[in-house]
Amino acid sequence: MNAIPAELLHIVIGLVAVAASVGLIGLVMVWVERKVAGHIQRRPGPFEVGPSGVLQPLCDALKLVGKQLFMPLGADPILFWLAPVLAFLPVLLLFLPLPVGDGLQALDINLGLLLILAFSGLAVLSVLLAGWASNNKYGLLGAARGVAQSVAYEIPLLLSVLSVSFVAGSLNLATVVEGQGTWPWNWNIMTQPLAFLIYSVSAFGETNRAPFDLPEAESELTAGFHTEYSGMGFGLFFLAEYANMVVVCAVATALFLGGWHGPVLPGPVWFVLKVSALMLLMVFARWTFPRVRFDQLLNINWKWLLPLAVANLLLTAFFVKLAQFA
Amino acid sequence: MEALLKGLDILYLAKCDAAKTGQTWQAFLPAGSLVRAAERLLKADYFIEDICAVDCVEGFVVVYHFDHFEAPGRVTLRVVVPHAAPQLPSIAGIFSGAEWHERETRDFHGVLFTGNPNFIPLLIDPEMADCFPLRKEEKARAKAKAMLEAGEVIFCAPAFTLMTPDAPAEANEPGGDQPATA
Amino acid sequence: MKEALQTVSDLWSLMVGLNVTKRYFLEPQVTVRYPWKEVDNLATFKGHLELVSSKTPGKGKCISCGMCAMACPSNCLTVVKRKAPKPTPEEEQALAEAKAKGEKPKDKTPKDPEKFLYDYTLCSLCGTCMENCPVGALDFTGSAYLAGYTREDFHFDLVQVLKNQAGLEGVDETAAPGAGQSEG
Amino acid sequence: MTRYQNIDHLAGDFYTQNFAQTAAEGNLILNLGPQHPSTHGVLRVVVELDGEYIMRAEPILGYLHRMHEKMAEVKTAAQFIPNMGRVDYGHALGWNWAFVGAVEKAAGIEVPERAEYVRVITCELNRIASHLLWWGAYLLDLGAFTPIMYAFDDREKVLDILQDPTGSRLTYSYYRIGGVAKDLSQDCLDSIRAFIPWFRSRLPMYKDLVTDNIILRKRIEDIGVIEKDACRRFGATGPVARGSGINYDVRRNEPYSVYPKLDFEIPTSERKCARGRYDVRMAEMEQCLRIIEQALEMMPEGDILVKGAPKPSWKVPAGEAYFAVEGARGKIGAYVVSDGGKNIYRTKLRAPGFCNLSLFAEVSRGTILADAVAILGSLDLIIPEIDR
Repeated sequence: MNAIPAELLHIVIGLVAVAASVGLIGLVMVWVERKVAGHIQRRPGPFEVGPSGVLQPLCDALKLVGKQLFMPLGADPILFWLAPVLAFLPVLLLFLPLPVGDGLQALDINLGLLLILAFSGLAVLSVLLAGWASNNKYGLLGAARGVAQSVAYEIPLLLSVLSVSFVAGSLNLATVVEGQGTWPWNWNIMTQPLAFLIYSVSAFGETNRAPFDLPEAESELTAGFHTEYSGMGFGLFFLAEYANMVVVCAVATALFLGGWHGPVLPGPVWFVLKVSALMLLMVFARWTFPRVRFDQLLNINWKWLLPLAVANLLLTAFFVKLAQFA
Repeated sequence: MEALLKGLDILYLAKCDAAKTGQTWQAFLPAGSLVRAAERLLKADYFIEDICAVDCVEGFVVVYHFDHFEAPGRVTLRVVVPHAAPQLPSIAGIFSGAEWHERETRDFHGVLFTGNPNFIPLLIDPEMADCFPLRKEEKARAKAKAMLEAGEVIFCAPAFTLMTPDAPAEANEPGGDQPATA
Repeated sequence: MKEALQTVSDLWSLMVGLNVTKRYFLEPQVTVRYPWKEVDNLATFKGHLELVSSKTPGKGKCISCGMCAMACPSNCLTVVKRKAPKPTPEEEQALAEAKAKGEKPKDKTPKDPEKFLYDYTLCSLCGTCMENCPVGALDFTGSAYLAGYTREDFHFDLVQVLKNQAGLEGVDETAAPGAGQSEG
Repeated sequence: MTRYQNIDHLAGDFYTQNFAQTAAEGNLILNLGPQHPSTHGVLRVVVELDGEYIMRAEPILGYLHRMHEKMAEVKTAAQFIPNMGRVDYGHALGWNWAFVGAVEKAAGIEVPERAEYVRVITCELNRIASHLLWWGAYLLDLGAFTPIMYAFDDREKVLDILQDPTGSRLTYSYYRIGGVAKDLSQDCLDSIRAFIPWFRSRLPMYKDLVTDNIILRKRIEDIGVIEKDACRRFGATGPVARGSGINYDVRRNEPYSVYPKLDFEIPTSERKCARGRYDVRMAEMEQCLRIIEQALEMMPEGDILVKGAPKPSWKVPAGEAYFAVEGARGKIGAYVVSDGGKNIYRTKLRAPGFCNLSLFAEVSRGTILADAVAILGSLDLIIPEIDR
């Protein structure tokens, strides 16, 4: 009787914290991305609103909220508006099982990893609905690409994650983190470098980030699946993209980079630092590389990542079993 | 060039001074032998440069420019079509790039090319494609021989008088200067 | 084996690319933040036209010959010549005398233009007018920042512009006839 | 469909309907453009798609058509020069030269030697600017955002140099019949001399950032293969032809000006694909530097405009002339027919992009949409030049 309300309270507080932080992260990430892109391209990026333009994303968000929501002729009104909501809502759930610090976790369940993988799979549905419902040829092409890409890249992602959880013996992210140590050589990346590589590449594919941003490849498909969205419809897709980025980086940190472990500084700081470093890498990649072609994208997945991931998983399983016997 | 066009029904063939007008050969053809001439030029590895029309007193002089990648020297083929029925066979079947040039010529001068695979307006809005902006008014037209280089005549069909200098009596008419000879 | 090496070098090319962007990320920016700073190469820029001022402030070198207007490819210049001033009785008499002697009457009309209308919306800044001006009365300004709200903002009377520059706004130009002539 | 009124426009305009007539059942007709991020302005390509495969493509022109050839008939020769700067904003000086050269040829005007060198130097600088513009825009097509910023940063230097003699930064009208409008100042010469080694030092960065990048190489290799025969049939010239292994450059094969005196190479590539055209353009930038270097050394003192240069009211003597120059996109031709009247009787402008683009329908058949964009970009299209 006593235990259940405490659990519920934990989840509610967690949800509120997550919702607030997703919004904040979205705004911060927009600013960081634009600023980094600017500096890479030898220009200042936003600098007009607030010190160094930090308030620019807030203004943009206000502008997006204030814009007319526009639906094209012949679009399916229900699906059309369901899609952006569906893109954004699951992302909130993804944040729940993330262990930010020791014991700092919104939802401490032993299938946390599974929850993340399951709900991130919903993103593909929103892409499909958005492209289909907007009655736009570019949208349709983008949706078709998006589905094929997400479905394909989920598999190596899953396999690489699995091989880590084999080693840790748990699907709870907190347990996986606890299994690692303070120093880099105690992290899972040392035992599972291949899994980390596969995970990183798949993460680009899963989050539709350049160079794998084919569903929205603007030089081919103008804006792909969200061509017809204006105002907050587009804003939600945008926010979901950044939130997804945070999730994959946070999962990578927890699985491979020792999570909250680190010398001197408190755990959550280390966690945020590691996530930020990974996100910075993603931003850099976007502003450096050209986009791959669609068939190449699938080739990379089916011909390289998948066999490697399977091999890695089998080897890991073999060694784990061997260690058990020994 | 003589060998190249041998056996074809041509009206006028002349060697020109490239330094002066930028062309090495020129030939007037009847509309009937245009396609076969183009075929031979393609076989001789010529490439198409452009097609345009010049609105003269005698009709539209449709000018085809060809050049060669390995042995440069511009060859100009000309066909005169009457103002009343400006019609020509298309060479788009041989030089595929001619399709667009022919469509452009239709847009500007209203010269029709029969056999062009996609003969719709190219540069001008289809709703106003019948204005033919480069057609000149009757009195603004000049004589072809006054403007076009005569060159060093190799062959001239007896019935072909377009390029023969005017009789002295007519030489004084405005714009009827003696054409430059190479 | 060779293929494996190739793959590694291919992947390495991505790292090299990242290194380039990292380098520029750390380098100073090149943007000139416009309203606060301006670019420094406007000296050679051709902005809109203006009349070259003669030694008399507010007076141009222009002699209203109209060569520029004739040369202009886009007809954006209109030179309005001054009307001949109404001759005084003495002048009229002198004129009649001169005519009687068979001399050509001397034109007393001031040569500087009444108006020099310039439609900047049509101008292509080719410089043909300047090249054809016999007295070098036209020049480009270095102004790159001309802006306006309506089309009419770009229709100038260059004579008036010149006067404004010299701070002679509102000065009655007919008050000092012949000033332009003396400049020759 | 009673829910919607006024949906006639969904059937498409004249061109879409004409195109759709022959489309196979179940294929998707897609209009790329006239407003599309990778059609560089207002080109429109109607494609018939089966999945992402292009069954058929038809470029539709005319959205930027200004009838320059008619304008040439209502202006005198000297007055038409400003138009030439606006035909192709990428390589405006090439067009300046083509028209001016054709008129000079028709009138038999000899250009002073210094003017020829000034023309060579400015034209080659403009070519570098044009190639940089293409390079940045092409990578934007391929999804890389940063190179265009670096390219424009460098291009800015070229524009600064060209601004000195021409006064403009994009639509130059600098050449005159019989010479050029203004001599290169000492400042300008100094900055060109400084620019050459500086730009050479930039080229390795381009290679590191882009040319060597595996993603880029995979994107542009073996797509858009153009055979020599196709170049002949369509009249493709410039880097498109040279990327297909045809060693043809107007500067060498139909020499004009002082180019025969200069020592430079014509880069060609046997790859025939988009990579070949890419390589040719990148190599050409180096050759441009070489040409400029030599021209600076060899440039004599003297006039920059022939004595008694044609005034605006000057009439071109009766006759015809065809003059071609090597533009950044290929052979720019100007064909001038004059009856000795006030205005030129007929001016035909041969736009290299026009011929190069006509290849697209054939080359793009059977490729996927992303490749079509990569091919379109590799042809280096400047729409105002194609539509004229």
